[in-house]
Amino acid sequence: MNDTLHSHEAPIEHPGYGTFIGVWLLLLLLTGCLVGLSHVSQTYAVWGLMTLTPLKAGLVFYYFMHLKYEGPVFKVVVLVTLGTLLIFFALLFSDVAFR
Amino acid sequence: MDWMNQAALSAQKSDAVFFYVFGLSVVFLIFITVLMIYFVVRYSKKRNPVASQIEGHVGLEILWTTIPLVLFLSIFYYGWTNYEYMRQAPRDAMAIKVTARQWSWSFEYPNGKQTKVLFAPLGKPMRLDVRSADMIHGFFVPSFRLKIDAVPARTNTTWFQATKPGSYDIECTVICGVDHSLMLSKVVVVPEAEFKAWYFGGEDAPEPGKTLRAAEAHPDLANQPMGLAVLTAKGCLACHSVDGKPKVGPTLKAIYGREAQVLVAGNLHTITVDDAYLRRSITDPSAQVVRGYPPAMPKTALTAQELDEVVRYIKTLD
Amino acid sequence: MSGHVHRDDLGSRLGMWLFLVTEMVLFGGLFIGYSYMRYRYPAEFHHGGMELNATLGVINTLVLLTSSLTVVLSIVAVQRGEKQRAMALLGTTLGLGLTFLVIKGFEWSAKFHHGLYPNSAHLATLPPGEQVFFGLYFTMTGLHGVHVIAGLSVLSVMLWWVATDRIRQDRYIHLENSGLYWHLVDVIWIFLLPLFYLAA
Amino acid sequence: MSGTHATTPEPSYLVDTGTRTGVLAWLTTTDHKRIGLLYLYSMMTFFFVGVGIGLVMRLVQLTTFQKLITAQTYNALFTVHGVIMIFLFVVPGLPAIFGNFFLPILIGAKDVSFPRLNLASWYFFIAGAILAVLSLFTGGGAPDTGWTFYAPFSLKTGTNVSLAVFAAFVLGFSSMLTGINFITTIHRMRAPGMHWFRMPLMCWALYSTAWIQLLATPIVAITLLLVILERFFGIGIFDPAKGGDPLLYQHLFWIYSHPAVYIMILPAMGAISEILPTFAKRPIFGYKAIAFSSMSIAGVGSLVWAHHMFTSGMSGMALMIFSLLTMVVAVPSAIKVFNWVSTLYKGSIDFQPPLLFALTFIFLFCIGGLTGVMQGALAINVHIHDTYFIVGHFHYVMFGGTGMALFAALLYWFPKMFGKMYSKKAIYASWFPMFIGFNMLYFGMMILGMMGMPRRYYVHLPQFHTMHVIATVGSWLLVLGLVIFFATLLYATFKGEKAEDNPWGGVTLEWTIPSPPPLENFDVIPTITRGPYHFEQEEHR
Ligand code: HEA
Ligand code: HEA
Ligand code: HEC
Ligand code: CUA
Ligand SMILES: [Cu+2]
Repeated sequence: MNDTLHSHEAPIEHPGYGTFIGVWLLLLLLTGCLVGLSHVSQTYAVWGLMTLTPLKAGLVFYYFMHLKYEGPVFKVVVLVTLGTLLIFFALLFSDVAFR
Repeated sequence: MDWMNQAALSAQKSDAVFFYVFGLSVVFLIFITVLMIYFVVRYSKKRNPVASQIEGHVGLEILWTTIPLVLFLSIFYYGWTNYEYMRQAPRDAMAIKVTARQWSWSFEYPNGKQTKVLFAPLGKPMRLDVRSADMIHGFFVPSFRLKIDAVPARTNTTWFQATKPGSYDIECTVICGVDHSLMLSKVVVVPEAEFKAWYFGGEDAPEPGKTLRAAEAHPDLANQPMGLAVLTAKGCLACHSVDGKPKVGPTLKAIYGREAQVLVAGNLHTITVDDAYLRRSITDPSAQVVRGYPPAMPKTALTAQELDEVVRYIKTLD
Repeated sequence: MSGHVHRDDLGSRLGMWLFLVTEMVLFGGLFIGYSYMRYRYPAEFHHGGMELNATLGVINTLVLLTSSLTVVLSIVAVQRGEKQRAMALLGTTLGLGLTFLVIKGFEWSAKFHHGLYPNSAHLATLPPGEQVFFGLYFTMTGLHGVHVIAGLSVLSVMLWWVATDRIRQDRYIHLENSGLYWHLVDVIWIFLLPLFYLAA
Repeated sequence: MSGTHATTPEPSYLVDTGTRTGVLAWLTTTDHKRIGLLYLYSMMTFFFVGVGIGLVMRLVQLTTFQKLITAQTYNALFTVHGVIMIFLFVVPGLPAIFGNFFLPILIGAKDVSFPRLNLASWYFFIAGAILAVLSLFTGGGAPDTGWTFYAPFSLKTGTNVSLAVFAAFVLGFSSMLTGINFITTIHRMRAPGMHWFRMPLMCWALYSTAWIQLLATPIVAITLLLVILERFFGIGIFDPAKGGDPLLYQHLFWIYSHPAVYIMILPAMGAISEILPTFAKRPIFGYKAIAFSSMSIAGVGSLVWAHHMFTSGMSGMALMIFSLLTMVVAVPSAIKVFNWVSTLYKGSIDFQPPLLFALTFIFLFCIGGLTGVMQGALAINVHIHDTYFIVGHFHYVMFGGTGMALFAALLYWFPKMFGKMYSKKAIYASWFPMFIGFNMLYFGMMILGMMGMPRRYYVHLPQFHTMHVIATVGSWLLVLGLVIFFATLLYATFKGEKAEDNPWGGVTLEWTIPSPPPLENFDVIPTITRGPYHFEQEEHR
């Protein structure tokens, strides 16, 4: 009773070549933006880092790594992991940032 | 017992929280233990052959989630507020630079005086700026319930205000190498007048608290040869061994009568270790520096009698 | 014993994702360390970043992104039974992965040339924060490089299996899992690029 | 639970049926039950080495100044003792032995999801153990930093820290692989009808443990890797001379090592939650509360690590936050304790050795946990940090907790695992010296800590001598009990009476199959129709 997963093993709708090439182009574009921003100013570079980089990573996760096509458990696993890292980070900074 | 000795304000703050938590813990531990034993006896197979199939009780779950939570939070709060008090040094505190190194402590006072033992006036706040020259060490005075780590490349600060005259152990609490457990010293708390006499006195002002410290001289040291006792008391053993092991300085074992190469004003000389050489090495360490060692030995004031004992003792080491 | 263990592709993918979780946390630890140090030494990290060759970093990003694409396309190819195309795509991935390593090699050797490597005499003269920057740079790109090598080895095996029909239209879970690994390596690089090369 | 008894009994898993026989058959097995036993035997071996070293340390403390061994040796002893006990004994502990053996059976499966990976974990474990042993004799000799490997001392000492740390790295790998395996198994291999809330609580405990293994272990892996890089290449991240920060090391180390203490205790709590209902003959009190508290210990337990660093010079903000969170994490443990005690209420208690040890666990764990709370209070922590009080605390939780639960679990499942029964009288006889010795030894240590005796001290000041002697005598009693205990079990494996399939009247799935279980566990995968602790049929109302 694997109630939390798609228990059926039938192949799911597989995306074709086009989707992935589109995502790839988007990734190249975002990389371009990131480089561009880093040339404008330090603040823009940091903002680019904080927004575009996770976005790129998200695209890879979601499409290339097929997260979009997996059941909820997979998404929860990834979210829990990222959440944990975020909390580690925040708690660590409760020390560093207030010294 | 030493730990009942509350010799500073921080000790009172810490103990207050301790007894609060200890009391709660005893109550809960007894409650749980007695209940377990009672149930096991009362509901034994013989007395209660048929078990009631109880699955749980939501009200009880809520009860024993909230009660411990509230109690734990009170423990946190009490512990935190008392600690905040222990952490914030008053502005008028005298600032002492504490330096930890393998394996000794040194204390520097605002006026530049340096000691191996920390002298403190009774009832006056003292701020400690603790640093380390090498590894992490831990500065710990049990009778003050006071502890702070000495971390290289940073300064950690704590403070105390002694409430009882006496001489209290300082121990190193962070493993820092072979002689971690010998990294000991004392805080000597004396009446303010006595402290001031030393502090404002000249270079040769007598150290305060002599009688205090003599009275509780180390029992193990009493059975040792006088010379060894002096070596221990003066901190020589931090750098020298008497069993042949090299430390910061050369070992003192079997050096008497040996030929040695020393640097005198930068030139290499070969000498034979004799009484005169030993005395000079001790009273004026930088005059002759043993080859291969840094000129790191501090000048330590020894009385003539202590010097005699040390030299006599070194001769017996072979 | 494995006789009675039924085939469970979903379970295998879950297992692989859980393994990737450990990899994410492994690098996550380094990223946390990086932010800690960057917070302490903002100026030094800025300065250290200027010593790095951003152009090479960006080129390498494009190389890796493209290799990620070819892997995912090779899975589509296998799903559609296009064996030749799958092999060509996987071959491209391997080529791109090697290109990445070669470029990385040039970059590292340039740094060594300038005496910018841990424990070097030159580095010791720089301010402490910059020493940490280069320590982190070599550790993180180095560890990433090790992962690239591991990924390439696994993908070579996959290529071999596609060629010998161990990976087929109805049975490609191993290729899928190896692909997941390769994408993760890519994601890590996506983060390394702005942290080191675009930091200046 | 539907009957799964075979009409013609299948050979047990202990009988070689494959092409390989003897030792080779064991070393190449992918059967989860055999792997469980491989862990049991190898961990026992390391455990006895660790115990031996513990005893030597106690002997050293019998004298104040004149010692049998040098200071360097003593420092090596407590380091090796700590490394063995933590990384080779309590961390793999119950999951590796009883998790492997019983998790698939408890959820009605024939094996774990990845049997070959499971065997690989064991080989990683052995490889790590061999490296750890090698580190004692190679390089600069046995490491002398304590099991915490604090920088900068671990970067500077001449002893073979690199290899020891690498050993811990490999062991971490083994632990992660086991975690991956268990999570996948629980998600994918449950028998039909085995909903999440029909799983025995041991499974919940193992599930939450596996998550900690996954999310925390990689952090220590990378930290230890950095120590090695630091020692070989001087990358400078932890080295204050190069701008690095030793406190970063402590943070990273404890981000793993605090959750690791819950890796140690959660499966132990799981085993206790299995034992109590069986001997009380009634369902566990508050099933969901216990299941959720396991998950919340795993969650909140990852957020309290810096309570090991209260005196290190952290910011006041961090001190406050971590002290607060430490208090919060104690709540789910309290919930468990109260539920366990209530499980005895109105039961029909069949007093047997496993129950005795389970109750001992609760008592000793409470002492350990309550002293943990004391340490979490800032004002107290400044005094007792890095003293013998801490040493007392963690022996209470690790040995009084995990260790006693391991005993209890071993007594509980021994008949199932080996198909033999041990002498109950001998077990009772071993309990007395163990219990008395335990408390003399470790309560003594806590008093020492309050008096101000620092840990990791080769010599001690004279005022601590009396308590040290008492503790040492306690350690002898403890070991006396230990010897009787293991001698009894060892004797039983060879000469014990044949055990029944269900000697305790348990109702979870493992008691529905023969003792020892057949190779495939179940002939027919059972279909589950109700919760795990259903004793209704025993009620004759
Ligand atoms: C199995 C391992 C294990 C477990 C389960 C725990 C459990 C806990 N530990 Fe422990 N701990 C260690 C192993 C463990 N610890 C080790 C190995 C070290 C030392 C490492 C080193 O430095 O070498 C250590 C050190 C350590 C420290 C650092 C001390 C220092 O160095 O200064 C602290 C500080 O907060 C701490 C706290 C706690 C707390 C709050 C819990 C809690 O989870 C306990 C919760 C349980 C209870 C509270 C008992 C039951 C509850 C009740 C009966 C409710 C009623 C009670 C009240 C209302 C008061 N531990
Ligand atoms: C589970 C962990 C564990 C266990 C069981 C023990 C067992 C013992 N420990 Fe422990 N000890 C540690 C973990 C453990 N230790 C750690 C982590 C440290 C810190 C190291 C450091 O500072 O870096 C430490 C430090 C430490 C010190 C402090 C050293 C110092 O700071 O100077 C001392 C001092 O005497 C000591 C003594 C002992 C003794 C006498 C025993 C034993 O000999 C007691 C006898 C044991 C038994 C009688 C049996 C127990 C049985 C079981 C647990 C179940 C077995 C079941 C199966 C195998 C199936 N230990
Ligand atoms: C901080 C470390 C340190 C302390 C404390 C110290 N010494 Fe030394 N000592 C050295 C060093 C380094 C040398 C070698 C260089 C030199 O000769 O100055 C040395 C050399 C000596 C020598 C010459 C040894 C030889 O082999 O020729 C003698 C004798 C000696 N010390 C005695 C003492 C005595 C007595 C004390 C205590 C009152 C003492 N030392 C305290 C560091 C120390
Ligand atoms: Cu200095 Cu321990
Ligand atoms: Cu902890």
